[in-house]
Amino acid sequence: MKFSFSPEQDEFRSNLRRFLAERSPAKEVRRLMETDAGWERDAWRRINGELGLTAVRIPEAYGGHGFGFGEQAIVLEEMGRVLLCAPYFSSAVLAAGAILNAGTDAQKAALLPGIASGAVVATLASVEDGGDWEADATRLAATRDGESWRLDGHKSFVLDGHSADLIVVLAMAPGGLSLFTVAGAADGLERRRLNSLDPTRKLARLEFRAVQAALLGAEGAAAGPFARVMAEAAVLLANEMVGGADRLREDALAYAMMRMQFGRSIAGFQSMKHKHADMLLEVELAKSAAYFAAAALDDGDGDVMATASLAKAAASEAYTQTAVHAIQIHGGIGFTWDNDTHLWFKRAKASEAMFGDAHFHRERMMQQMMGDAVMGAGS
Amino acid sequence: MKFSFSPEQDEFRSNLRRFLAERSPAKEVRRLMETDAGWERDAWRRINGELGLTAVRIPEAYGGHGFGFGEQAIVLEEMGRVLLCAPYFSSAVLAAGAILNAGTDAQKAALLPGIASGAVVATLASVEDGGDWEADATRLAATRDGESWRLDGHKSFVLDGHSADLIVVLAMAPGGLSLFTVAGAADGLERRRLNSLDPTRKLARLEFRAVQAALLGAEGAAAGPFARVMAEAAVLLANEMVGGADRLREDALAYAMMRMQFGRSIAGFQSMKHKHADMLLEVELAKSAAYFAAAALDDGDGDVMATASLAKAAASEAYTQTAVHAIQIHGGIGFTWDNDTHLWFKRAKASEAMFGDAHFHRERMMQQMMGDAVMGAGS
Amino acid sequence: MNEAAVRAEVAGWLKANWDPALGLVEWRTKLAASGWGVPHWPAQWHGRDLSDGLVPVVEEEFAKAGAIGVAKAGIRTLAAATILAHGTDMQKAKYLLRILTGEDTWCQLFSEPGSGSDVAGAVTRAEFRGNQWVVNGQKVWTTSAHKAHWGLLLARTDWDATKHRGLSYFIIDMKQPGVTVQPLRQMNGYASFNQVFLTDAIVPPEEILSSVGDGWTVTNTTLMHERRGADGLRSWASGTDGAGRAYDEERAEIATTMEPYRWYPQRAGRVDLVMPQAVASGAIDDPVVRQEIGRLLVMAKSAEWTARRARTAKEQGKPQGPEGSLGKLASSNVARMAARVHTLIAGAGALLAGPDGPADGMVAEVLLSVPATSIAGGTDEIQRNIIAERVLKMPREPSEDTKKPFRDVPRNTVS
Amino acid sequence: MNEAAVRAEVAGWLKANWDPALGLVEWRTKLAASGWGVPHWPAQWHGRDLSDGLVPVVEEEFAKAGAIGVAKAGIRTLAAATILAHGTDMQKAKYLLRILTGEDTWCQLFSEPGSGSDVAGAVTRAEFRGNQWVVNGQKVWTTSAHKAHWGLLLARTDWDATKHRGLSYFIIDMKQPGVTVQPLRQMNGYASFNQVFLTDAIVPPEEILSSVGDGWTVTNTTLMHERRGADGLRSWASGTDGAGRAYDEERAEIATTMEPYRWYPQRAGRVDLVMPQAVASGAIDDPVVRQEIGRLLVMAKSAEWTARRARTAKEQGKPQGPEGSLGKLASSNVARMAARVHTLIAGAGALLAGPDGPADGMVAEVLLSVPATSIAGGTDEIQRNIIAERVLKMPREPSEDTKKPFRDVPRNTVS
Repeated sequence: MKFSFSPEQDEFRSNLRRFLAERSPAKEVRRLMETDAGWERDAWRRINGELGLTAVRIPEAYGGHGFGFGEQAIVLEEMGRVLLCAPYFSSAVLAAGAILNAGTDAQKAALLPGIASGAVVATLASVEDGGDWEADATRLAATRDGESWRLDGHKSFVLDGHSADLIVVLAMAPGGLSLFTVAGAADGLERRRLNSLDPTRKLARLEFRAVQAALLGAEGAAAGPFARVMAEAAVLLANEMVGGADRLREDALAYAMMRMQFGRSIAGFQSMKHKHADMLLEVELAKSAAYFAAAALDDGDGDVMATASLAKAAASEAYTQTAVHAIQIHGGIGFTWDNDTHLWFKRAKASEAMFGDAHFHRERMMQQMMGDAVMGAGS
Repeated sequence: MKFSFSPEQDEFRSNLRRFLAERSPAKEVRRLMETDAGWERDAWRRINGELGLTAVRIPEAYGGHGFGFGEQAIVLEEMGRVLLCAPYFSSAVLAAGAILNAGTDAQKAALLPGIASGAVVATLASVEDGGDWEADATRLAATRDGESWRLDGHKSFVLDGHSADLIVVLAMAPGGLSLFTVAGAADGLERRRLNSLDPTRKLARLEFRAVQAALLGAEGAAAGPFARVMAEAAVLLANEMVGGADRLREDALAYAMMRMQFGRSIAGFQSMKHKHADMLLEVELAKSAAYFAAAALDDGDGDVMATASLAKAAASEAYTQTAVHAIQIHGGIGFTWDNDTHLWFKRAKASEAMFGDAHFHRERMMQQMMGDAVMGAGS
Repeated sequence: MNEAAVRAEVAGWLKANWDPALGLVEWRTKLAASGWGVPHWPAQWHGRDLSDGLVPVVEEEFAKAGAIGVAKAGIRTLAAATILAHGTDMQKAKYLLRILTGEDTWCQLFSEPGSGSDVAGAVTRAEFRGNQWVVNGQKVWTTSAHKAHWGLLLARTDWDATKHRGLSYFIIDMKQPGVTVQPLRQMNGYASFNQVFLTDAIVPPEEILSSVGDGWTVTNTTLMHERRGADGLRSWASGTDGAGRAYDEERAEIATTMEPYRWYPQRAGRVDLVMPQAVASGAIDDPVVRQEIGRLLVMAKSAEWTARRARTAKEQGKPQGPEGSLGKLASSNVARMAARVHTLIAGAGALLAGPDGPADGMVAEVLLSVPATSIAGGTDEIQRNIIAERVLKMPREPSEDTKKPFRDVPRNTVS
Repeated sequence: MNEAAVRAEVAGWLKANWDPALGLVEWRTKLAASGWGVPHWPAQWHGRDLSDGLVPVVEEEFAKAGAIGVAKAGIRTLAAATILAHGTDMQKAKYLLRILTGEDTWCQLFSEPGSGSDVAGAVTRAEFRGNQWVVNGQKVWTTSAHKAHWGLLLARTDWDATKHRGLSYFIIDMKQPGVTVQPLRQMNGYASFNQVFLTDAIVPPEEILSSVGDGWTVTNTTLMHERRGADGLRSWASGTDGAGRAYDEERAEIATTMEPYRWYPQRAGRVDLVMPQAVASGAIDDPVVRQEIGRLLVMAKSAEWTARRARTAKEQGKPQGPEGSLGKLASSNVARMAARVHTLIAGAGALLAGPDGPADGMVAEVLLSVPATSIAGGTDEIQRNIIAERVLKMPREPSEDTKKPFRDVPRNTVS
């Protein structure tokens, strides 16, 4: 298990940080979050053209760079720091992950190069109105329609679902849980943007009425690959979250150092110092969990599902807690719209809920671990 | 609902505080906690002779003073402040409560005067080895034996169970859950003192082998009275606990004011000030809940079961948390045997578990409240 | 006058005079003339020199008769109390009656971008030029400034004096060219407050309260009344439920005055919504959710009972115990925990706001409003300092800014 | 010397000399003479001037051969490092060899009842009378003082100097009449520490380390080594598993040295016991219990991985990141949470201790030992100050006691 980044990885991160700081200042985030899509194809193309970030973890055979989760975790941590408004998570994590885990070689060869180049923006639609993250809550029905398939039902909480070119859909087929691909512009697909708490990340509700779809992989074989994609998503989101949390912490520290009250820097008040020490501790611990979980994905660890849930639970608590503290440290100004803190606060709250909250992931982690404990109890 | 103490109650409290401060200094607590019984009959008689505390809530018809839970709550809060080593809770709360709630008039007339005068020390044995506080976990069996009854089984976690003269026992009779009285010296009753975490309050395990017992009240009618006694015990223990917590808080404050480090009183450090403010808040909130619950018992409020659980849950968190802080504020010296803080710490931990912990009582409170919420949900 | 006599006289006067068909100002002008609108005020100034203890008696009679009282919205009463304590007769004559009738509205210009918790650190400057005061600076967190006729202004008049001695207190005309009011949008989308930019704004010399350099004393009078009356605004906001022109006008007045406070229930955490939401979503079936709700309700109920305990003790004339100073910090803890519990109950629903979100967006509004509770009106940290120093008598922080000329005190150069 | 050469030479020397049948002191005397026991020490003083980087190579060869090293228990190595840095040749000759052979044991006399977190506030006084130092005062939290031959003593020699300049550092003979050692019983029943009363205890003039008034510098050398080696004691405590007189004597030595640390696993919260206890009691079936265990494991694992992250970065020669300073505070949080979770799992069992209690009393021991974690070796508050000031570069607390003569500094009159 790796516990430190290589010099190459460190350099990749620092280049990326410079690049993203330039391309995605708060002003740009505010501009994009007011748009309907929440991102712009031109800016997205430029980012991908220059650094090829969507290609990072896609194998070279499919037009990618063939790096691991370690590298993609760096990408997400840095994107989380700047709240980059782009369909990266939906396309390069969720959709690419689903295709890599579930698709046939031919499907990978057909679908991944477009995602790798950024030309195609894809996403994954899995959860439905109830907001139940478990695959067995899937009700959207897939029925065979000659050579093709048709989908009927709905999906919700779909990341960039109203703007994606391609949608991977989790559905219940006669043979069991299956994945399908659907064109964003398909007939019978009605897409409605939802009013998301976090304006920097758009969600959509999709209504499927006899929508033509292509089966991804084998019918009834989606449960395993889907669970794996959700674990990957939890880990990568955790890395994005610790990036955001660390940025918030740094900004709150800088503010405290600069702000004077009662004739002194408020950073000199002991309660402020202790709060910052606690924030650092919480964020660094969550970082370790996020890094470890990414390394576990690369190393193919057996208990990667438990580790993924652990990382997501740690990041959820740390990010929200840091955001609450960051506003408090800024005082009244931190509660205003013009101050940037609330942008991260909202991302923190939304990320906490996305793919299951800390409560959900702690339970999931415990279910994974309980087998071991039963065996270990006698010792 | 009363929200403040009357002038008479305030005076009763201040007399009692003076009296107990004199009779139960830490030195005396340390002396008694090293004895096997944990209390001494002489000291107990003196306390009762002078102030008649065991008689407080027993009706005048049965040799008591006929005051309410409000007054008994004051007694317990003050006893909790000084960690009085005496069988007051077992005798005047548990046993007297069981007899008052379950006994016939004749049984009350026979049993209560002895308890009221302090001549008879009684207790209640309800829970068994599993430590399950729910009445339906009762396994100890009662069988009819001519005019009398015999008990077979065991009880555990019995307050002063090895030293009490009279034991009220919860048992399963053919007709259902029933209460019985047993002499402490009865044949077939084997009493063993347990090693209690809190040395100031002794517990015992009782083994019953064909022990002669008298039915208290009617066969199979104990569930209601027992539930009521447990609610009373929760409320009165909560009052005892807030007394202990407040005392700990005051002592920790006095220590901080006196202790110098780095050339100044440690009470001047902001983190110390904030900790004390938080402690005050937590203790005062728990006090309000304890006072309110005692008043609710007197007023016969309908939701008294929920309120009792609320008060116990609040007191559990507040007392333990205050004890943890108090040791921390004292620093190394607070971790030593010779410093008195650990005596309250141990009482806090034990009281947290006694009659169900905060987790148990929160669930119980929610179960009580849920009916209302279902009805109120539509509004 | 004893209670019975007061009761009889008020009842008689109301019987003779109260008429819901009157216009609100007309009725209140009459009321102010009678002295029954503010009976504890001096007889010389619209009152009757009645002891504070008898005021509830008068209010009871008003309630019985369904009669409307004098205008009472927040800043207005602070202005009146401050003017009564420190104003000249000319100021009292000019302002008090129009405060009571509701014709004039007021705002408070204390907080600045550079001094939030530290009100006495104000750097808005008032300079005496020619024959008037010229004011420059910026104020924030001003409720209803865009509607106010008059402002209570704290400004620095002497930079060589120490921090607290260099301040003066003015009444400023808000409807003048030098005063620009801008709404201050919050993270929850509301704009309950304003920023006020003062650019060569003018204050005539007779509009100072007390004397030059005595502004901190006057400010404390205002703040003391603000602390005491923290609850007044909300209880008053219930209005009177009746038919008649006066009632209609009062309801309109309340609606306008309460507009900035629309999100206040959400910032308090909406504990009342927790159980209904948990039941509606089915989350109540999860024992973990029940524990967290239980934890919240234990705290919220204990806080409520603590407030009642403090109130009862006060009514009984007992000295204030520690329980009386804890309300703000307790509310802040309750609100924060409520937000966490709402998040837990909402699950994926916490991702959505507005009509798409749980409880028609109310849950999202709670999540985005609660952070204000631990900041507004004194941060949690300031509250803890106050509890530690005033209630527990712990040592004060050594002051680093109160002994030297204010111009030498380090302060924020950016806001 | 390069790695291969070192490896070859050590292996050769061990092959020729290591013999488990030797007495421990006999073997270590030989070892010290060879320089391989402390190869990074100066050649003049039992070492070989080897670079620190090559020490692990030597240790690996010892491990391969199963050979026992020099004595390494806690205070002993701190004494050696301090004497090496500040001692005279006479002191080095007198003490170093007997430290390495294990013949002498040591203790540290820094903390006092009146100065826990504030070591430099020591008020134990050393006065030069006639031709020797006479020491009076009280020290606390002294591990193994009752067994120690020598003590590292911090005492005040000048009350007119400032706090840090009035201190001197001595080596004191613990086996003299002026030194009384009393065990200090803890709330968990153990007595791991001692109080040491110094009543006209004598220190000859040649037993000062560095010079009069330079004690704080010397103290910092000791403390720096203590911080660095915090882990050493426990890892060393595993001992060597073999047959032979030297092995037997080493195991006895370890048992004696480790005696005061018997409850340390409990004070760390025994996270390892949580799952087995929950499974054994059936509490694992309660979703609320699972949440709380989950919460604990998330924190404990994250803390463990943070420590590994810091270690790996250090091994790679990277500058220390913030993650390196967080271990103590993290452990403290983990321990506290573990105690809460153990209580929850135990239910009524938390009422009992000893053989009657859960896990044969181990759970009770956890509950009564955990409070030490956030105090011993620097309280949580001190750790937060250190993190804020050293890692985050936040302003230091204004010092109120370091600039004036120490006799004018307010301090505790009672302990």
